[in-house]
Amino acid sequence: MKLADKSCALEEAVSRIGVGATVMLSGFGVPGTPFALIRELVRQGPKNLTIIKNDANEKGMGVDHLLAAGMVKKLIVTHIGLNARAMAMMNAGDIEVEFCAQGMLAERVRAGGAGLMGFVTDIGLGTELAEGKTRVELGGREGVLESALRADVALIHAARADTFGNLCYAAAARNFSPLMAMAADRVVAEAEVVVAPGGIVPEEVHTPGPFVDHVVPLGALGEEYGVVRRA
Amino acid sequence: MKLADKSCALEEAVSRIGVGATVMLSGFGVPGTPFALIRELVRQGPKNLTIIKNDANEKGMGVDHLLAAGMVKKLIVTHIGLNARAMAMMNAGDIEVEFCAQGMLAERVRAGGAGLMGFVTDIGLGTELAEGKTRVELGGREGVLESALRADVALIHAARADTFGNLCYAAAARNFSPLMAMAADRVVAEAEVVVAPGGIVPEEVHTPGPFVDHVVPLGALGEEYGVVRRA
Amino acid sequence: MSDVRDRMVARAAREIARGMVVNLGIGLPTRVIDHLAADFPVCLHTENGLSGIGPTLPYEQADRNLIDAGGAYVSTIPGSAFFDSAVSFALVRSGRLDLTMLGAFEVAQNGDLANWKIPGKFSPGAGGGIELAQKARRVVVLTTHVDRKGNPKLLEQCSLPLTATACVNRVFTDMAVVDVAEGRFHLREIAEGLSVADVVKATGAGLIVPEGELPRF
Amino acid sequence: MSDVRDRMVARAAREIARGMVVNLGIGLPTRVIDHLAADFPVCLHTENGLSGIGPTLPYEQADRNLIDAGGAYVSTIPGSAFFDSAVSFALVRSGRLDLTMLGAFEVAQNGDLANWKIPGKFSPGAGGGIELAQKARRVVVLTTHVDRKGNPKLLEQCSLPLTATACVNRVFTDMAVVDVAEGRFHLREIAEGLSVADVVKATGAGLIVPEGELPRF
Repeated sequence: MKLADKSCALEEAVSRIGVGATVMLSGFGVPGTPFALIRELVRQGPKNLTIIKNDANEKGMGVDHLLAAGMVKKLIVTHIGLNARAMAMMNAGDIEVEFCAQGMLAERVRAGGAGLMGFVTDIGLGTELAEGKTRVELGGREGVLESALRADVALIHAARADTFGNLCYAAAARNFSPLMAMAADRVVAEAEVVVAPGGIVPEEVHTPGPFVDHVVPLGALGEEYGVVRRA
Repeated sequence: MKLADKSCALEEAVSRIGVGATVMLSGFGVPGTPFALIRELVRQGPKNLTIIKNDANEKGMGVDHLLAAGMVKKLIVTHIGLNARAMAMMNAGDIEVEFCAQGMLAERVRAGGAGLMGFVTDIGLGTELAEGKTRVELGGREGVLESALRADVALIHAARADTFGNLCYAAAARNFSPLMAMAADRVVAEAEVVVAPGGIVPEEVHTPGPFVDHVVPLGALGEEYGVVRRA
Repeated sequence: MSDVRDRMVARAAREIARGMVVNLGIGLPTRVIDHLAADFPVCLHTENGLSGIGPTLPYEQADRNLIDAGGAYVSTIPGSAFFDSAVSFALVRSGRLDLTMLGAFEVAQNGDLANWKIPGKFSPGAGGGIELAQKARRVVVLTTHVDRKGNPKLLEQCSLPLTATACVNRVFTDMAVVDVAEGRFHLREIAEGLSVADVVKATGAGLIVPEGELPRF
Repeated sequence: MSDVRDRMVARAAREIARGMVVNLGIGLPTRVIDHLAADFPVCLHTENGLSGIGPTLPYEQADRNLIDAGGAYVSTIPGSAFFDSAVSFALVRSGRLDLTMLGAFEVAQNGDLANWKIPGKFSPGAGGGIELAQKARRVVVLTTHVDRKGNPKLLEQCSLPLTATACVNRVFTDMAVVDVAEGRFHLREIAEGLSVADVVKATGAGLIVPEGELPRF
């Protein structure tokens, strides 16, 4: 046996994202955001997207390009405070925004990736986050039902990949990547370095290859991937 | 800042497991089973234990010692077919056995470790595994409620640990370890190799140190850890 | 292994398409590995936490930490990955497992499968079989056509506790290849030396037999 | 940072006991790091996926992939570990976080905390604050005693949407250290140069003042 080669060109990997698709984007701030895949998505331009991501990035970066291009119908996020455009579009009613507690977003995505329908938690009880959610009693305690999230496509940034799709993430760039890489019908990973199978030690794989459909090798990294100097 | 030293002697690490405790044991067959910790538990001898483990090991190994010593009240497992004593004690009513589908046991333990109350799944619908479980409708589909599992103590086998409790598992010995290491009030890890903090690359940690209470260095490995020749 | 079982396993191996992710159950299904070419692109999964299973190893060469779910000592290949049990079943339940091959006590004509429990006689627990049967994209069964007493295993209804409902797509036996579709068994292929009447007689439910000559294996 | 705020942060740092796992929120709480000795055993956690945070780095030395949840470029120390967001909040929710220090818009005398939303004005989303507030074993708040308009932040009841109910154990302000217990605020310590009357006046709820001299910070 050998393992399949899933190497794919940038344009083709992104080409099957249609109008109205639900797209998960990895990343927490800059680390882990698949900037190259997002730029290609902007170039191809499908509208009415539902974007699931921790945050909306900052001005001129990542998700902000999708917002600027008018491609976003809805954001499912935990925090958009660093993107004034997202805040303004939300307040103007140009986009819908669904906020999740950060660990709840992580778990909802993971539940989708784990083939579960949802989970029961006490997080948010007594606050407006629990409003409108189904109450469930379990083991004598009250909780709310949180539903699983899945996407048509997940766009993931990896530090290293092999051509079968085994992925490794660097430092805090891991964040939502292993979760989203399980939770979409089509998973596209851009990788800074792509090696042949065997180039990653099996114990050190963060996302196993069977979850990944396409591996896109990145050339030189664009400016967006660098250190952000806010001062 | 530096990180705490959680090194602990075998006897002390196991000493707080009392009569009637619920104990998680890592391992799937031989790989990952904490044989040294189990032997010490047998030596100390608390009775009426509820054991949560994938399987009951084989004759003369691991869980079988606990069964032979009459220390087990209940097993929560996925499969005990390789342990005739466990089958016989179950059939004789000497122990209670709760069977879970394997992925359901993994998820129930993980839910406990993730501080969730439970989850909703369609696994087992239409079979006796779903009998007696609460039905829940979510997103127009029917599922059953599975409750989270937690333990008083989890006994874990690691290939490598640092003194802060960061753990790495070898090959297929990983199985339930990272899940159980999150799901107990007290987590004890035995490790084949113990290094100083910094001896494990942060990206390669399988269980982060904050989940672990005690690290027990193993000396030479006993026979139970070796290759089993069944022929 | 008898000649016909070997041919059955070889035939079942052709069920595996290029690039699939496949889980092979304990017993006959595991032997399918021997019929896969070294350069055939397939990713074998075992539920105890490995994708990319390599050849089974003799004890002398075994890694004590590297077993499959049946306890056999296996090896890795370039591109293998290890993961925990939650990730392993996430893969199964979320639709990333293209095919599983399982054993069976009984298969019903609606695709119900019973393969884990004989009440009062054999109740070792289901292990990972429940989720493999319920969630693999395609479920094929490898089994003898009849049990040791000569009773059919392909039935109108299962009498034993179910592993999963309406999950089996195809059955490979030592007598025939039978598809499960629209609530009926459909005979597709037949073992060398047998007649259709032999297969019909050994089957405990109606068997739809197509016109013309059937392929032999 | 003003002198009194610096003393308040230094005082808050003494809240951290040896061996604790601690999450420091954005803003004032993060500055607590500067008051921890290099050999003090503490594990700092950030919810974007790191245990064992090391010193903050200037841009020139920063690793582009190594930020804390507030976006600051941080470093690792021997024994640091990276993990995904699900594991990170598993740690928080399952009781492995001994202490979190958070900012606040409002704290109520029953321990309710509001720190994430001002309807109509500021609704950026809660990030990880909900779970930190609800699930850390001990929640302390670092805040000015009054807001920019001079209105008290310690109140009988919160008027803003809650982050979590009955979660705050202690409040460090630029005027006092106040405990929350049994539904009331308890004055514990007081900033140099202030009188008890100053604190009482700036507090929007009853304040239980113990007999005798109060410790100063």
